[in-house]
Amino acid sequence: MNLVKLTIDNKPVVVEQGTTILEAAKSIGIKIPSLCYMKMDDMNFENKPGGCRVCVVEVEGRRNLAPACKTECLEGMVVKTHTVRVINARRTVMELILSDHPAECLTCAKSGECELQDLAQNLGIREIHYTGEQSHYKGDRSPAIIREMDKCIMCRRCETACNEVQTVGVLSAVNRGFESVVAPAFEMDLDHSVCTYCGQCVAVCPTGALTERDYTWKVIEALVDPNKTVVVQTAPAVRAALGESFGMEPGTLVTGKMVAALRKLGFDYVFDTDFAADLTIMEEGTEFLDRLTRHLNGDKSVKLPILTSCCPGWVKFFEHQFPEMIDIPSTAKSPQQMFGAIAKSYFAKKLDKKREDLVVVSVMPCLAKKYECTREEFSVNGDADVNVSVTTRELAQLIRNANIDFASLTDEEFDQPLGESTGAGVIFGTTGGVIEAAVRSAYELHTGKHLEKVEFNELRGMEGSRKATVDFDGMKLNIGIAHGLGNARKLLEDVKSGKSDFHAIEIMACPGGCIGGGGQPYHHGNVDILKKRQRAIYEEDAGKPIRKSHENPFIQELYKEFLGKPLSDLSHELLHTHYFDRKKKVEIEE
Amino acid sequence: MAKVKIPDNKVQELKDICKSFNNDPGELINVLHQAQQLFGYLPAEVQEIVADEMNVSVAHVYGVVTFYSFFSMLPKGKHPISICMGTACYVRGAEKVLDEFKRRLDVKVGETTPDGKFSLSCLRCVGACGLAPVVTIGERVYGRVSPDDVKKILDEY
Amino acid sequence: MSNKVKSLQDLRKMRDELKGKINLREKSDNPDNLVQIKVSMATCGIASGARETMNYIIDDLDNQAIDAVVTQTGCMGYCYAEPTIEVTLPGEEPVIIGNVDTKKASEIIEKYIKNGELVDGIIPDTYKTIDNK
Amino acid sequence: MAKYKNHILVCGGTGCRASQSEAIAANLQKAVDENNLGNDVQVVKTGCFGFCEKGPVIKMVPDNTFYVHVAPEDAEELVLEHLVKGRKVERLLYIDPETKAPVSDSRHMDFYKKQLRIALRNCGFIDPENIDEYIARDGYSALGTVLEKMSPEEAIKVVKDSGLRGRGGGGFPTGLKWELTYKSESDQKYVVCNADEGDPGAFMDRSILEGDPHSVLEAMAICGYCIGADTGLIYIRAEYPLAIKRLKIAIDQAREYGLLGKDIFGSGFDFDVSIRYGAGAFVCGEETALIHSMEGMRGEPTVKPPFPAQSGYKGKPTNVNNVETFANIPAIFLKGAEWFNKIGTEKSAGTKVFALAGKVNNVGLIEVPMGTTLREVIFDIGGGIKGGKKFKAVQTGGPSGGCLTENHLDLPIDYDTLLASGSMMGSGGMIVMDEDDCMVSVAKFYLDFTVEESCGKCTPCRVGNKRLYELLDKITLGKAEEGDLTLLRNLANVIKDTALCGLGQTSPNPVLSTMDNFPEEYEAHVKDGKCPAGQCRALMQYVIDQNLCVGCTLCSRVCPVDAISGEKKMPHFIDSSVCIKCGACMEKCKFGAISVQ
Repeated sequence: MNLVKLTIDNKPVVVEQGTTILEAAKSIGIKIPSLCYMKMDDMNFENKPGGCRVCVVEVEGRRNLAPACKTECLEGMVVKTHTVRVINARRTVMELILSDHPAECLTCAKSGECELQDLAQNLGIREIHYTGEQSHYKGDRSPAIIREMDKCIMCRRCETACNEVQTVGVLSAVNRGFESVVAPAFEMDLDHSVCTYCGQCVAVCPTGALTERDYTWKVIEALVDPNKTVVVQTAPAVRAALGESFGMEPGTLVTGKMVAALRKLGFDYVFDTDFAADLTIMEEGTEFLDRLTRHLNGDKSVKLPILTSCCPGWVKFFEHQFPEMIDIPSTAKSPQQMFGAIAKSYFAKKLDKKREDLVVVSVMPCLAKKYECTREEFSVNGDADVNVSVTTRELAQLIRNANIDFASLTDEEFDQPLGESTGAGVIFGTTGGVIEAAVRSAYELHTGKHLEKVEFNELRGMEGSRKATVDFDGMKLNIGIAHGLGNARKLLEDVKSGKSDFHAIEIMACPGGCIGGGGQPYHHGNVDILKKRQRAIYEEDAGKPIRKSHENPFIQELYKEFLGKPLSDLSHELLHTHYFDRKKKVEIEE
Repeated sequence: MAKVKIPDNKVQELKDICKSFNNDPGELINVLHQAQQLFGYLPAEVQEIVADEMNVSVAHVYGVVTFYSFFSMLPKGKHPISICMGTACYVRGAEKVLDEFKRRLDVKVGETTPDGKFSLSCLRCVGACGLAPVVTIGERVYGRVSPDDVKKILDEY
Repeated sequence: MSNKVKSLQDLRKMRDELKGKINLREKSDNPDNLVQIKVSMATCGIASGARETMNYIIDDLDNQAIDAVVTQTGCMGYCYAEPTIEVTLPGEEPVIIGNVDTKKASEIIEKYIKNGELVDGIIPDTYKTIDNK
Repeated sequence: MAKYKNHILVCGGTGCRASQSEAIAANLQKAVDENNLGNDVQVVKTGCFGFCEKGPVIKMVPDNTFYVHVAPEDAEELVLEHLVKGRKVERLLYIDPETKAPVSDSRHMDFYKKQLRIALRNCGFIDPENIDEYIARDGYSALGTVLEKMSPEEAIKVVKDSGLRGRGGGGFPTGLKWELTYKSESDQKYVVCNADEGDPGAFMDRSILEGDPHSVLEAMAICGYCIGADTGLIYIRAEYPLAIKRLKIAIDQAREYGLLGKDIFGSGFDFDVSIRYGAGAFVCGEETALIHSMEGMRGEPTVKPPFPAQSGYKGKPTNVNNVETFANIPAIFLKGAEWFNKIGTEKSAGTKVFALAGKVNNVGLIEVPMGTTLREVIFDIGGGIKGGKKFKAVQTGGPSGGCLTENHLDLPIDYDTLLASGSMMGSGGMIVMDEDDCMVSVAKFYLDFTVEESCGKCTPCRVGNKRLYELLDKITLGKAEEGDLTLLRNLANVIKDTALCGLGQTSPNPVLSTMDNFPEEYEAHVKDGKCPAGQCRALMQYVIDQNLCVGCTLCSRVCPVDAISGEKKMPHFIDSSVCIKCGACMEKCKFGAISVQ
């Protein structure tokens, strides 16, 4: 490997050839400000168009300033990162960006989390000398994502997330020059596009241009309505990240405090989506075993691999992009929707209430869940199984609104019966978790043997696409895992072309799985945060007394009292769904 | 956006165009050129078909269409008027000629008159600098145009 | 048939054959180094056979591979001596010669153009045309 | 083969075609046939003669008679008079602007006298649609010689020794570029010809492609051999239909002759060329943007390095040169590097083609040795300023260049002197301005262009140039404050220092150069609220001379905003706070009483 020696701000530094000035500077503690630049190792995410020009530095012998994020170190380079020329240029560039950005910080959804705001502070911008016409675009409010492109600074991160990481292809830079902006085709609303609402664009947007649709007010309204029983469910990944919103270290598990806070907020029942995750394993696992057995017995009408269907972003993705394959994914609903269906039937009956009297709120790390609960097939006579879905970030907002000092809360337990869960339900929050949970149960159900070691390390990790073979007492099961829709697409193409020999594939739309969901506290491109959240999830699993879904006593009770058995008629009615071909057809004149 | 329907046979022609370039996304611009020749402009439906055939996202196609000034999503008028705004024409008064066209037709640059007769656009240098300022209407080239000539020119159509 | 050029030699041969197509233009671009002949081709000139004279000159020069520019010009004002031609050798003053039929033309080429020997029938230059300015 | 005694060369460049040169050629042919001169006279449609000001132009060969402003109706007379009767048609001859006398022979026209045509050597000389005429002019023998007698290294050395620099703008040494691409190892490489001439007011590349397409093809093949590429791509503006047509014909003919395709000259070297279309984006003249555009994407530039020589089209080493650069290549091989290197100045060898336009008598396309002074170009070749007005400035380099003044007139033109004086060579646009041109407005015109053509990728160009334009607009509207000039300069400098690509980095040049060279004009706008050139409408004031006004009331009647008042038969007044400066009153006044101040 070749090394190059250079000096940055008079400090000598030796780096590998190919290192950028920005990285080299970072290695010796010099933080060159940057804006459009974002690089997430392991996530296949690299956005460095060199467009914002905030990171410019002076390189001796060079005519103009160099963008530190794109300029590779060369032997003997002399770099200055804070000369008058550099600072003036940087401030002027920043003023230019701000001159085309609404000064709405006080009321902006991103305020306090905004990278642009931070940068303006760091550069000491106190006045914008260059003023003029500002860009104005039509607002776009989809069920999950709000686009306020007046606030777009053309960093292109969302475009990279949407096209390169997720390969969804909704967004593109459109128009040219001052008029350029990132938008869906024909500048239509996201509603009319193939958007999966995975929210990765929101997760990486440095400004308030892309934010989630905020439903906190709907929650507050429900909570104060005396005629409503308000039930909340919290997804596994939420507890591993919520603490960050209150200044805690990433990876801090706050399950108990979260339950306490929800109770303080006034929810009548604080339940756990993990319970529904265990239920999902029962249904999906049984469906898998059924398909597997029939397949092994030579039934040609059965297709393998089975694909998981817990992730609504992923579901919408294949409905748009692979409509010819909609019979492959499991028909099991996602845990959120299973929870809603059970809450409004089984649990409502227990309470002796009509389903309309119940309001089911979900707290999700996800934006697609906001969309999922609006899907028509998930409501009965116009009453949605899940009424409102809010993100981890919105929950933090609700907690702050209610003047709750989160850090000082004493841990509390979930309510029963829908609050009990196993370690298998918890790990749904990370890539590899759903399939591991399924394997834990399927193994015992299929082989009739007791599974000693429940950790399947071969299924864990952060690589975007993984494969593993699990030994089912002599039968080798080939398992594929993909997180990030771009990786999913590759696996799916293989399945489509018959190149795949997988029996089951787990897919999660977001890099890292739900822990990296679009509704989580902003990670600002730091992959370490995701890894810490993942660790926290596995930690919670390890600490659970029961770690296999089928051993959850409340799940067993649910089947005994209500559903009968997995894949029963009632299960089918409440817990399974079907998919739609969403490929857009061009109207053709007869 | 008004919905435009395209006749079936033209859809086939469009698909054939894509195929003639092996549906290679690298040939997108060449495909769009031919598509625009076929339809006169590039309505959303055309872009959707092209995207589908060439296996790229519609957003990408739209991003490309809106980047290049040669591509238009609006139908041109029966007589497309182009004012050369190259430097040579500019210093010889093209702007005043443009203003006069705008005034007489009551349209902005890039628009078509309500009756669909004329559309107005600017272009950069047709290379007839000796004739500056230059106006083209369809294939016809008018040289050394002054604002006073505008009425007379329009009356020819 | 195949027009394929298979070697540089091929190309050169082809070029030499094609040269004639644009020779006229090449020469006219650089006339000062060549023999220039103007043939007076007004009505009276043509009537006296100027066209034949001109054709003869062009062909003969060509056959002898003498690089020259032969142009036609208007009435030179020597109607009594038509056909009239003006011959300019490189670096020399123009010389006007009257009554040039094909025979005379041949003499001019052999004597004056090839060897610089003056011939009979030279008319003193008395006027200017716009070409001489 | 018919032995023609006369050739009539008809300019078939876009400019002359726009004024019916096609019909002229057709009528000439008809007249020739009617007079039974079919065997004696050949009518040839050539590429651009360069003398666009006087178009349509035709040239009679061999006597070199140059006819200007020819109309289709003139064809018969030209044939009868010039060819049949041997009399020049005096009314169509070029009139020398100084002596006012007609000039018959193009060699005696000042327009051509100081020119040296290398890149344009065949333009206006051969029929561009006929490969035979190109071959007759030694066409393809440079390629043959290189393939048969030279190694790629030797051939690259010739280009390096010639001192040829990129004619598209930057002036990067061509030989060096070839060498870099040659040295990049790859299984596949590409030669790209940049024919996306976007500079408004420059059209040399188009003229070369229209007038001499084979020279570009030949050069591309030579380049392919040198760098190890078997594929050439020409990226050409879709707005150049004629150039595209002639290129296609040329490619077909070259293929037919085996001069493109497999095993060229039996050397085992394969090379073929295809055409890609631009779609109207100036930024695609930048090579990385051009490559993205050829890949079917938005033409946004990327940060260099990597250079195309390392990673270009489809990620493969790619050599990009512009049309004019390529057009020089065959001549260099035919006549030798030393010959070329001796032409021009020490660091800028050879010639440069300029599109001379604006307020100059002879608008057109010219080619002069590097080192020719601006004065020679503007006053000798260009014939001086139109209408006897006073020379004020000359803009070179298009939107990337700057405005030079009287003081620069004796500057020998080459890459370095232009750069040193705040302008640049660019692709060779040269726009002459006179006393009526307002320098702030000129800067604004170019910024308007840059704003429209900015790709929008980087902040300084996307927002910065917009703000620069807005500041200039404010100045021309008389709304600027004193501090604005400082802001303007700072912004221009920062854009130059921070923009991503060449378009952005050079876009402030028109502003900076006019600010440097005409500071008093900016100050007049800002401090005195006056436009010295009288071009900025907002700063004009219409005034009625009280002594001349007879009170006819005509002016007050035409005034659309009732800004003029006064009793009948008494001098009138214009209320300047109401006046919209439409000028209608001045036009109507029969007594010359209204003037602009």
